[in-house]
Amino acid sequence: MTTSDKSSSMELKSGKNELFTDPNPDNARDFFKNKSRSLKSKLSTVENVVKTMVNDGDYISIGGFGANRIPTAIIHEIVRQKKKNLGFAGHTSTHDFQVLVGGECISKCDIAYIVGLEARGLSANARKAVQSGKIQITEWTNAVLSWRLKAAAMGISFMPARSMLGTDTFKYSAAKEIECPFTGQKYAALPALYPDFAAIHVHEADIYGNCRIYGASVSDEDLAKASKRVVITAERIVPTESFRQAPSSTIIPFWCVDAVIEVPFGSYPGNMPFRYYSDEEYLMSWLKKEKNPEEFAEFFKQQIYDTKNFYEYLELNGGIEKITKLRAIENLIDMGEK
Amino acid sequence: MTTSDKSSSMELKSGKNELFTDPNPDNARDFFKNKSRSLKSKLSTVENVVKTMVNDGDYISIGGFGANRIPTAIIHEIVRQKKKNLGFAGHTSTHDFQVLVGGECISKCDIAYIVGLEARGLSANARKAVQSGKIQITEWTNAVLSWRLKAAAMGISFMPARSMLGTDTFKYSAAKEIECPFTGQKYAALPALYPDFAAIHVHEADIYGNCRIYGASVSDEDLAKASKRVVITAERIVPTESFRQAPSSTIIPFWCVDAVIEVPFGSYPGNMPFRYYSDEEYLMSWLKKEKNPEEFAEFFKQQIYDTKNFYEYLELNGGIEKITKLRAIENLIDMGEK
Amino acid sequence: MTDYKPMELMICVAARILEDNAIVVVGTGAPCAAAMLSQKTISPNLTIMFEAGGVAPVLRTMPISVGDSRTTHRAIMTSSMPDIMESCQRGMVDYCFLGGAQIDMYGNINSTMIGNNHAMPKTRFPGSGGANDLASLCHKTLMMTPQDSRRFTEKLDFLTSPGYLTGGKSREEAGLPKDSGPYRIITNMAIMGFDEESKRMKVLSINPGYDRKDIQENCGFELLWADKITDTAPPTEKELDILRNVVDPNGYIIGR
Amino acid sequence: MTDYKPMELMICVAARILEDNAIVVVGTGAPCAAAMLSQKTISPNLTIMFEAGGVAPVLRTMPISVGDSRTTHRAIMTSSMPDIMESCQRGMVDYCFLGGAQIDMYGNINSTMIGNNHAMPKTRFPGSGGANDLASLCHKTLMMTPQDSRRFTEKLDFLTSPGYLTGGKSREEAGLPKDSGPYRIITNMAIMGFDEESKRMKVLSINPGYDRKDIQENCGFELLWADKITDTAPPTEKELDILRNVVDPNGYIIGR
Repeated sequence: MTTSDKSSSMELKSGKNELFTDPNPDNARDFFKNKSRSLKSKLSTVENVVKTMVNDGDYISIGGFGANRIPTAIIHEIVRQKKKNLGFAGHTSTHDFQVLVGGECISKCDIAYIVGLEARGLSANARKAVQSGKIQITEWTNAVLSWRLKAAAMGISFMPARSMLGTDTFKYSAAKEIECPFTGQKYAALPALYPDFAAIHVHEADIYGNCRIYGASVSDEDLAKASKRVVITAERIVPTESFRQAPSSTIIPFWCVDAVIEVPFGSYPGNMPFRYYSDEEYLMSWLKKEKNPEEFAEFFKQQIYDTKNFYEYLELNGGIEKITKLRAIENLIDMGEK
Repeated sequence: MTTSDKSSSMELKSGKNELFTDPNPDNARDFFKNKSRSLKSKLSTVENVVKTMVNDGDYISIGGFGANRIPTAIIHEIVRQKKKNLGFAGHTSTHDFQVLVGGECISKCDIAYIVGLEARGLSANARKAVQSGKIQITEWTNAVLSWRLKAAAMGISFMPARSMLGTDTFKYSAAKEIECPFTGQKYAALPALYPDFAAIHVHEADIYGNCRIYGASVSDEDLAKASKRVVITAERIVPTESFRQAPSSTIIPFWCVDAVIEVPFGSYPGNMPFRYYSDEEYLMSWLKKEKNPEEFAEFFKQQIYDTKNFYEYLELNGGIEKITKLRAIENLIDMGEK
Repeated sequence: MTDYKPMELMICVAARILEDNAIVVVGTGAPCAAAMLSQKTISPNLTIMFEAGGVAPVLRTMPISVGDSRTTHRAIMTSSMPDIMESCQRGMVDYCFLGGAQIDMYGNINSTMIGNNHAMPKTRFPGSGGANDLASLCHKTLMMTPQDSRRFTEKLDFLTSPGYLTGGKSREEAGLPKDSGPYRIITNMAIMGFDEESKRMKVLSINPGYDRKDIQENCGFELLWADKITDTAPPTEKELDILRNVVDPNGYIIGR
Repeated sequence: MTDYKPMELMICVAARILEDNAIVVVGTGAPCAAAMLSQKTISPNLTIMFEAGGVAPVLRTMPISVGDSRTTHRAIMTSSMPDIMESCQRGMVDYCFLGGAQIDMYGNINSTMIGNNHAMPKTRFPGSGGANDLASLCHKTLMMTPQDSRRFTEKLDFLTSPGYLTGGKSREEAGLPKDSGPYRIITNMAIMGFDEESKRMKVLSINPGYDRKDIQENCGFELLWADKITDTAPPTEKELDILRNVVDPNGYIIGR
């Protein structure tokens, strides 16, 4: 690499923690070459998707941000089917991560934000998992994980960025310093992140996997492209015609997607922007129960292992009546109950 | 830079042509730090925008693709005001480039595609300008110019890509080969492109510069971010409320934009997706006239120098009646005239 | 046998290569006609993309521009140039089409200039546009071209878009994606592929009315020959009917 | 003079720093309250962004998450995390807020862990999230924090987000953007800035009820002092009224 004179004397550092995934774009191309591009119905079931698309040891990533627009049904089913030794992309994952930690599914984590629940406080379980060394971690940041996905989506093995430089976050990452061949500017080179499996919850999808999202997309268009296997859960399955009528609104095209499932209220207990708010009582009670391991084990069993599927889980927590209330909160509507 | 053993013996090449713009992100940050973020009306006039925002010697870039969704009014006014020695980003610019070449405004060009008019044929004038050496050129490709803009939009001085490697296109570019610090993979490093000025035509904008585009966005969201000064011409000025009602459809936010002008039918003689088709007769007659310099000079004078503004130009070429026909062609409607 | 023009044959041959459920990036003209014909014959679920951002449109009429509104008519998605090109770079795009003024034995293509002074070329052509990107990044590059010994040349004046560069492993060594490169060159006389090892152009199939001598005489470099050379099947009645009456009823492409 | 809580003072001080027509990225809690207060007092056209993608929303109620629907309520645009972070990296974002368990004299912040074994920390905190990015990329970083000598420490257990690193020119030499870094540290006792040359923390203004001794005693490293130290103006009636009745009527932030 051509380096400018002024900087050629500086030493370029490397993060010392493990890189959990292969950034090689030719290996990814080998996979994508054979990924189906067919315009066939991809409708499936939660059970079947997790059975056939998630393997022990896979590296997975969950769409949305925090407890917003999360594919809860898939996350629960990964726990129910006792998937183990998963790698995980922790870019502001909160409730989703805590469910998976409750099920002891995760053994490696690219970590940016997984211990907290934002304004709600910290997760005792997530904290314990990290503090005990049970989960092997490599440090990154939110933007860096999104750029690592973007590099993969672009088909390149790294992306330069100005985050992490000079910090311990860099030191415990797997990034490497590089210099710009034009300016000598130092960058953190971020290795492309190609997850084995991604689950994304969207507002609307068709049977082929074309998707629309309303509100912040977070990193989900890049996640859908970067991931080898992608399942979409959707609030509503809509006709393909609706995409052809408004093609500018399509955010994920069908050839990125391997399976589609209609899961109404599928982000519960999280927030679904413009549809229903998060169930704050539920999330706070979850956090509270985490502080008492026995109580939590019983609660977790009741909520996940003892519910057959997401419908039973919704019913257990208040069903349509609860969702109706959360819809009113979302839309800042006073329901006249006072 | 850490290089893998297998590749460290290979020589890394550099393109030998001139890099017309500064890729340094700190210099760009100095500019962007002081760029106005205020939510004030930015309505202006074509004449005033070109007078105050375009300087001789500036590097400019035009939105859209080919003769589709182009800001014709601004392009004409640049010619009328006799701006000189402009640098130009030629990523499939066709009619827009040929107008500027007709006005002898351009002296440097990052070239990917400017000589042809796609299925319509080649431009004699554009060809002559390049063959004569009058315009200094550096070779790139369409994707590479879009990635150079993306690097600038991202605030980094280069982007790795797998285009151009091994070719004369690379040799006559200003790219540099680099190696991935993780895989040893060779890439073309593409220097960030920060234009001084960009003009983009959109379907809808508000008075602050928030924009919506229907159909292919080409590179325009990145162009709006990468450019120091941005003017938007819009088919329609719409209330800001319409953006707040559908914020997922905003493609360019107000703080990227310095001026806004309502220019109905503003892409004429080009195509405006979902609104009106290109005037193929006009474009073909332009190409034909280019073959005869005297005839072209007269035509160019009549069309541009002798028209006071874009309204006069539209009237000269058929006004509302012509546009109505082009709307029917766009929408594949038989107007019953047969 | 129905009478047909060379361009009609080339389009039919290209259309047969594009298998169902593949993704192809096309431009205007013959490649677009080939993709449309393929959709209407063997590959109803062929996904067509345009580099300006049009994805899976319903092509009712032929686009004039890679970015005009025909490329997004009833599209599944309207996207951006970087998005399309990144899909190619990621390995999701199977086919692309290239054109050019010169091609060499390794499938390298010149669409930039004739002459030996880049700053003042004798003749300037459109240049790369997105051609270099597509040739670099898609899995399989196709070309339809009339064949003559000036166009099929020993040495390009300018290497715009990469084929197999200097042959052998040179393409991969330059950093280009493995498992990519020129796949078929479709001329009025023959269909060529490329030798697995040397990466030199190799005749696979001979079009009706031509023989080995014609093909070699109209090529400026020495061609290789497949062990078994097949006869190119002429256009069928059905192909010609759809091509002439549905794909290009105005004869924009096939009328030339 | 109206009675007020330390948190209320800190929010008012932060709100006064955010000038009109600036862009600020905020999270949940006090920073969001400060930005909302600023909009409702001196800076009606302050643009507020959230790192998950919310741009210029009308904040009717306080978000619980940086990505929840309050951050996009009547927003001008809903975007993505890379888009927001790239705007920061490009230099379009003026202010951000950080929090943390430890801060040192150069404004470096630890929000990751306590202990000396990264693989098995004594206490794990939330970590960077987007904090390292914002601290690296925005022009001016603000922090609101209670002040004590454990939190204001000589040596961080972990440097999560960059301040001026080891002072002097070290931040720029590490590759971080010039003209960026910690701008103001707002505590219950004082407002600190940073020395131009050494980049060490420097007291600029003392809050009502505190003196130099309090401030130094509640700081684990030696503070610098500006030539002219001002008195921090207490919250005005108007500020408190808006903060208590409009911004945070439920006391989520200021009630603590």
